[in-house]
Amino acid sequence: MQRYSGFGLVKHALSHHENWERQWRNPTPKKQYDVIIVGGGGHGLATAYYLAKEFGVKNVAVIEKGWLGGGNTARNTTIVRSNYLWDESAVLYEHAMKLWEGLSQDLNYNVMFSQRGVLNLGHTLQDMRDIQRRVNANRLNGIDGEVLDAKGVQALVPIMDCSKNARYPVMGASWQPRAGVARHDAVAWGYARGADAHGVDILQQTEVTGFKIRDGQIYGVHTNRGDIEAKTVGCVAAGNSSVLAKMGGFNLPLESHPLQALVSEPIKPILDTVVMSNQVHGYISQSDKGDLVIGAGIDGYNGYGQRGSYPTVEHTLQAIVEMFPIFSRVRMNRQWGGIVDTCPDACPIISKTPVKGLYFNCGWGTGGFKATPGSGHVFAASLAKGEMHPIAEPFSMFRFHSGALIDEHGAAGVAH
Amino acid sequence: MFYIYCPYCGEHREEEEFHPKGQAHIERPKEPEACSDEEWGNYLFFRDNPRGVHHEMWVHAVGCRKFFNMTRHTVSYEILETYKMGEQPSITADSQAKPREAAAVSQQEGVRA
Amino acid sequence: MSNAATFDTRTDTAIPVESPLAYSYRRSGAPQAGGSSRLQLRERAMLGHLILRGGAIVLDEAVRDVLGLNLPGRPQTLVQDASGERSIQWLSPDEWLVIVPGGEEFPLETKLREHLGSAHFAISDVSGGQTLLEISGEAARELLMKTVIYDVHPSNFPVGKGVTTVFAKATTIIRRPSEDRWELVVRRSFADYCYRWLLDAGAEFGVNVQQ
Amino acid sequence: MSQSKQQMFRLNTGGRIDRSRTLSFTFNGQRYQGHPGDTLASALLANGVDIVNRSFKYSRPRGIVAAGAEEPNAIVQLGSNEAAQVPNVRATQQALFDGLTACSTNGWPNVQRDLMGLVGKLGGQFMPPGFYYKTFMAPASMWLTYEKYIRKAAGLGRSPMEADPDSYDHFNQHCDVLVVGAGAAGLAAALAAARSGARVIVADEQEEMGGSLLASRETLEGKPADQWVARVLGELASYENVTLLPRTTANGYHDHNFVTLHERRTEHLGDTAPVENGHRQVRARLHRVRAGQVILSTGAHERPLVYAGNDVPGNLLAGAVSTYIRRYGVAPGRKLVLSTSNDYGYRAALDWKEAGCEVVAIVDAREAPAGDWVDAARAQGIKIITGSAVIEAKGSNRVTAARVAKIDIDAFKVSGPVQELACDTIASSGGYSPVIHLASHTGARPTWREDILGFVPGLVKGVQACGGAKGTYTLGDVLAEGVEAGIRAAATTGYTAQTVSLPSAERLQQGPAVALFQVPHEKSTLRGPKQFVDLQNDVTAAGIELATREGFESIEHIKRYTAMGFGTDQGKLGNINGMAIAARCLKRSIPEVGTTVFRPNYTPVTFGAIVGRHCRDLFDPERYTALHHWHVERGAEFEDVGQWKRPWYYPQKVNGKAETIQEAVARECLAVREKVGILDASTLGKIDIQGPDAREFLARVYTNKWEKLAVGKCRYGLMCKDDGMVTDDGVTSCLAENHFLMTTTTGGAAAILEWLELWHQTEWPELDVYFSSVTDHWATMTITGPEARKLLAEISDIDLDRDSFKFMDWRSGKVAGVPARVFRISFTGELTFEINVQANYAMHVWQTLFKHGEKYGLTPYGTETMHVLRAEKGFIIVGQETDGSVTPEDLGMQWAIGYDKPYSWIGKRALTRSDTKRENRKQLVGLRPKDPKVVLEEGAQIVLDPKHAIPMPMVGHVTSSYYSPILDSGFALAVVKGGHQRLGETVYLPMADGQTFEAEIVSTIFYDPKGERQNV
Repeated sequence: MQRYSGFGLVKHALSHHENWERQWRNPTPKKQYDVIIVGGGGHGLATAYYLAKEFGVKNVAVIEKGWLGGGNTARNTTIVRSNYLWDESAVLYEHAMKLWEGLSQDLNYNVMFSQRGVLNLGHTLQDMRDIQRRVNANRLNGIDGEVLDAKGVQALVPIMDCSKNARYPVMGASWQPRAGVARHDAVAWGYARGADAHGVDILQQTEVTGFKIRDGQIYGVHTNRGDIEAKTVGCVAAGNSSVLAKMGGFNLPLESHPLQALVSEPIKPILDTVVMSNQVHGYISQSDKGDLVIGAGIDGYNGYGQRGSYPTVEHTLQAIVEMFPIFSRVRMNRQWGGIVDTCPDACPIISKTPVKGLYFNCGWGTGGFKATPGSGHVFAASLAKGEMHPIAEPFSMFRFHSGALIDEHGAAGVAH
Repeated sequence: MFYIYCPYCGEHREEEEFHPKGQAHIERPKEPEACSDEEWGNYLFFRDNPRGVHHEMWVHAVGCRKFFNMTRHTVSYEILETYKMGEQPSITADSQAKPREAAAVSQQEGVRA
Repeated sequence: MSNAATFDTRTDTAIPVESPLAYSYRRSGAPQAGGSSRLQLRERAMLGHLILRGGAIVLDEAVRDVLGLNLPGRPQTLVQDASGERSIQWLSPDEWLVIVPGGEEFPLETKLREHLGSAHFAISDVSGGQTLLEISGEAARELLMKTVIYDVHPSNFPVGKGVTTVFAKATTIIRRPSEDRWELVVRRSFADYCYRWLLDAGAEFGVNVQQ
Repeated sequence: MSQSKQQMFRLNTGGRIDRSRTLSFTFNGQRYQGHPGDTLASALLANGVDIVNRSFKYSRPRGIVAAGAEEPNAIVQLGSNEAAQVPNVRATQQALFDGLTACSTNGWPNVQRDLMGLVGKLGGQFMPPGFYYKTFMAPASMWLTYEKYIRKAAGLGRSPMEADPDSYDHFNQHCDVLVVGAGAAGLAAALAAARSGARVIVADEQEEMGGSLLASRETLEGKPADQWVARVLGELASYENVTLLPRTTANGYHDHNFVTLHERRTEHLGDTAPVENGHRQVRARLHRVRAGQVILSTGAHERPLVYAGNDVPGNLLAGAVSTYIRRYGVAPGRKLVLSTSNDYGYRAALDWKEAGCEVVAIVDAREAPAGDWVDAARAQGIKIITGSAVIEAKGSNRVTAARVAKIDIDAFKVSGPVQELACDTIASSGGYSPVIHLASHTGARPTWREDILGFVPGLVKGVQACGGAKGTYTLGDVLAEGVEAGIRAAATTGYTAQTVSLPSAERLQQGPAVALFQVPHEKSTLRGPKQFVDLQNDVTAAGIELATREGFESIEHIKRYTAMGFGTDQGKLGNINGMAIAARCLKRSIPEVGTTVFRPNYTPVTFGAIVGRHCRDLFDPERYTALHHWHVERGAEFEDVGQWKRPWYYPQKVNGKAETIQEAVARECLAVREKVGILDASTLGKIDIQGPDAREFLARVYTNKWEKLAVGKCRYGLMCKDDGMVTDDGVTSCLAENHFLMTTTTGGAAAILEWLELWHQTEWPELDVYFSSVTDHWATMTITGPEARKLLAEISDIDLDRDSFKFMDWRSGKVAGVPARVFRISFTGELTFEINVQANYAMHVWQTLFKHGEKYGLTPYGTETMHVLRAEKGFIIVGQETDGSVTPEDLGMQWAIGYDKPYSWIGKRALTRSDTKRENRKQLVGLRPKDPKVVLEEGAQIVLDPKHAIPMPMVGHVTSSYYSPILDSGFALAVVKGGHQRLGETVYLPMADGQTFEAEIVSTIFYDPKGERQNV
């Protein structure tokens, strides 16, 4: 792999950039792999990367029906945080956070992980109770965070309306300094380049049309480019997980919903932190290009169209202008939608399935991007060993039979 | 944004008047006590979530407050039909070809201010 | 008898009452745009509001005999008596809103219950829970277009129609009893919000509030 | 040219501007003049302002290239004062008004001499696409520092720092036919549809309707085309069924023909909305249109050619040159070289010549151009260089010359000697790209048409395109298509439209265009001078080639890697050229490389317009009880509960100083425990339930039993979802055998009513029962405390005797002369009467209570005191003690569970799942801090071993915690793993400040455990 560095850049510049290598190959599918990952988004590519790099499984294919990193990885609002309420999710997201902190160096690809901090605002007494509960739990779980009062919030974000005459005055917030944002596309590309360098075949424009299952054990997949064999198949297909599950002959406790986001025109830097609010329901950060990156809510109906309904955008911008009245004359440039696979308890599924050798990693809802490294890492470990990694254990799909749900709605109430 | 024909109000209304209520035709087991944990979990949580023709329940929350069913394509978002609670869909993933047009016409082209 | 409790919440002794907009008048005032006004706003408070629930067949005869009005079976229809003082409006296939002059609601409920006997139906008195706002003036329709998502164009909203729809971020019933008059039925707890919205959205037309 | 204040590039005649009036404006601190009818862009050109901005990445000087929405460079900051600032205004779409103040968004110290420009010049080659990803990685700790400097370069304009003085509106529109774009096609379509009587809305983004016809050299019926425009607009305006919306951009096309139109009502008048008879006008209006049929007559954007130095000021689109001359009476230069691949481009040269300026040459990529306009040019004696193209523009702050050479398009190389032609303007035309943006918002994929070298919209049901938007460019055909579309649209929505007689257009001979996108240069793309594709994001042909070399093969990858098309112009000029270049590099066809998907908005929309009136006081409804006014006058502090404003506590002035919340709550608590307090409980949800099966229904939705509840009695009920988790609670009273009044939590009211309807309508339609909300009908006043009975007795005719009116009874009678239902239930543990009267009487009853209450020390209390009192009694608050993961058994409320009820009520089955049967589930307990002075923090986590290393195992958390004035100690409710078995055990609460509190697990009931006080 061609190493990237400032010096290298200068060298290439002097040779007119004519000698840059491909960041990943465009291989033709082999007949057989040890592990097939279905889904070439961030999570799938990360899984393949760690399989090859950390767990010595190098004969791996990532099968992507479109172009890699083209799903939610390319459509999210790039927020990374680990201040989750319940132990199970806190451990999972903090595992991811620790990997984020060394990711650019590990991948030799700058994913621009920028720990500018995340504020979760509280506007009601119950909001504040929930915030205190979460921050206390985070602290005892070794996750950074503190509870701020309205003054503390105002000090961090001077342009926000923290006055008492707001409809829902800001009473305080939880503040996780280590949280922040990352460059979403770079994450997919960095993992793809890394995985490819370790010998992983990334098969784009390749669509899985069915599974090859014999007496309850998977042994391959049908694709539009022919059959490919593998005794271990991991599906990391986000919004399309239910469609794949159907091919495996079972249902998942999932609904795929449109999740919308939007950006303003680029404006001069004015907002350094990420601000999120459940109560007025909006969240916002500013990218390095200057766009205000704004997340809208989930649309309540099932949708695979990567489009949502307009009122969701209206309500979100109302929330933003309520929090930041000075943005009223800023202009919205672009809006788009992703397909988020949501679980009833707002927690993911990282699990074995009724089919032996077939694993699913899905149900991340609105929280997938921030978990990318951790999700990939624990899923890779599970696929490599054939046994679920301890961190993944609680996220079995069968918790919906036993009732052992991990209800993060409180913490995940707002789309992010 | 959807334009939804309410089978009880007998006219198209804006999506903002409605709430989606998830997959349609999910019946509560008659004998819950006889269900295994697995069966009960499937009833509570497991869903079809198809990419394509989907039968879902909606409620005309800001309107007649009636629940009803809708057959909708989850990619094109085209509403193929709406029908009252207790009725069965005339359009399904399989039997889609012909009636689809007809229904689509009544739902879409027929829109008149 | 339907074996439900009836309860006359009104008293004839002179007790001071406060309409749902009483606080709003104190807080936001009652603007008088005078001559330049293209918009009139008027609360018709203290009317009798009843929610009627049951099958159309069950209720129709009773309503005709007791109220002298045909129960509107067609969705979105509003029927009034000659004076316009009494009206009955379709809300859903088994739900109607009856509005009568204040004080008439309890006798009406009693008569209806007698007439309906043991049939399955329900009558709920909601007179204290909602109020009626009248909007008139040449800018009335423009104001409504700023406010409700429903199509208020005459071709879609003729006289004698009434619908429940979205009013800004609240829910209201909107009715068209006559060519030049619109009615909003708003819930008491939302009344101040609706009032402030109407004043704000109507400002450019010049609003006259009649008390 | 800074001294040129007299519009030296303004032509003496022509154009649609009003030369009789002069407007003055300021750009970058310089005062200039223009005329009504000008855009800021045309006025700047008239004054010879070449450099309007600096480019985003390389800080290169940039000038105006286009005349409309596709302009990538002329992005300016508008606003004469702080509150009026508007970032990123497109000068080509901003009408000039007197006093307009604008400046460039980039450039330091100024746009003329920009120091960053040096960085761009020198560092340009060190900033290929994706260079961020390849650098700034070491050391890891430094990224935030690097980023701080990277961010300095971010952004175009700036946000205002003051609140917006303007207001905005929504307008809910419904129509049969929405026509987007009022050019030739749109007007023809509108005319046809309008005559049929259909409800028609015509929206056009420009200051004037008419589109290209306003500046066309073509004639209709032998007369200038704009005369036909005027006639048609006149007729349309006369129809009552037609709404004409100029200055209105269709920015988003959503499902089922829902289109949002952004109408700029005052932006042509000033930077803040003018005040008219006392009312500030609405600055912008967002029309939310539901259309039966949508006609997309949005025209086409001209495609520039990609050649070296094509970003130097003085490089313009050929069509823009014509527009500035014919519509604005401005010649954007003196000496023109035109580089074209088609006949249309020739019009610019003809217009230029007729404007009295010099056309140095027309450079045509075709070997043998032929057509009427070509002939016209020849006839005018204009030099035409064939088989060639401008391969490079010379000059830095303004074009000084064009380097022209023969090119071999298929071999992609320069095939002849290069000649240099001195000029100050280069116009280029690579043909047209239909404006397909709106169509692709719907998710419909556009399709590539080789014959017109462009994408045409893929269409969904209920929409049709016509004219340029469909790839039809000949005026006669455009008009015909428009009429046809109009008739079809009207017919589909139920109207019969007769055909419209079309004005006769000249039939011009045109030669075929050649497919030319990137122009070859003597040097390779990577080694040669920069050829810009996306001017706003500084994306070059070399950048795209590099991306493809690095393995970015899908157009979506290329766009993201290079940022092509992500600017505020969304790649209107560049995207197709970019695709063509990628296709060349990948040796594929353009459709193989992939179509681009445009997203809303077509052009940017002010946040305020999308927000409309839903801001400030009207952001969200505030729900008030009938007693709100009293609470306000009493100086209550309010708590937001759902949308309700509830009194939180009533601070009193104690010798001039307002009480703290602690002081006020302590006073209120003691008043209730020792005398009598009063609470406005009107916000509780109330549902009137009638029908013979009402009782059975209650038994199914509540966890407890209802069959024996007698008329006149009340009962507390707990509600679960079918997953067994508690979702609501409240008291339900039996009013009559078939008649119940259910109360719900304040926040849950609406949801619970829908919940009941859901089960009735979908699962149990056979049950004869009806539900109606009566929440707002009743005002509820809770008087509670030892003196409650005495107080009520003074003003009520109800027999309040403890034995005839028992705890959990209700009675009706008069209170303060008003018919009332009185419920003897208690949420405080004290003797309590809940008085319900029709809301209109509430204020009278409340005030009468106070008249009589003074001698009993009647004290109003708010939700905070209510919480303390109920917690002292161990009463839960759903949503505080519960969080969606708590069962009735976890709460220790087995007494409220009817295990043996015949029907398997909602939630029952779930309680026996393996996880809900678990021993060590978190269970509700009381906590008594070892130190009575300590009030534990709500949300504090509970551990058994505070010495345990992080991560420290947690067994639960505090759900409610208060200081109890009556017990003079802190106390709390909490959920603890296996808590019901741990009574008496000590637990620990390690806090953020390092101290750890000790507490004992105790019963949840802290006060009056026997419940005697409520029975006095």
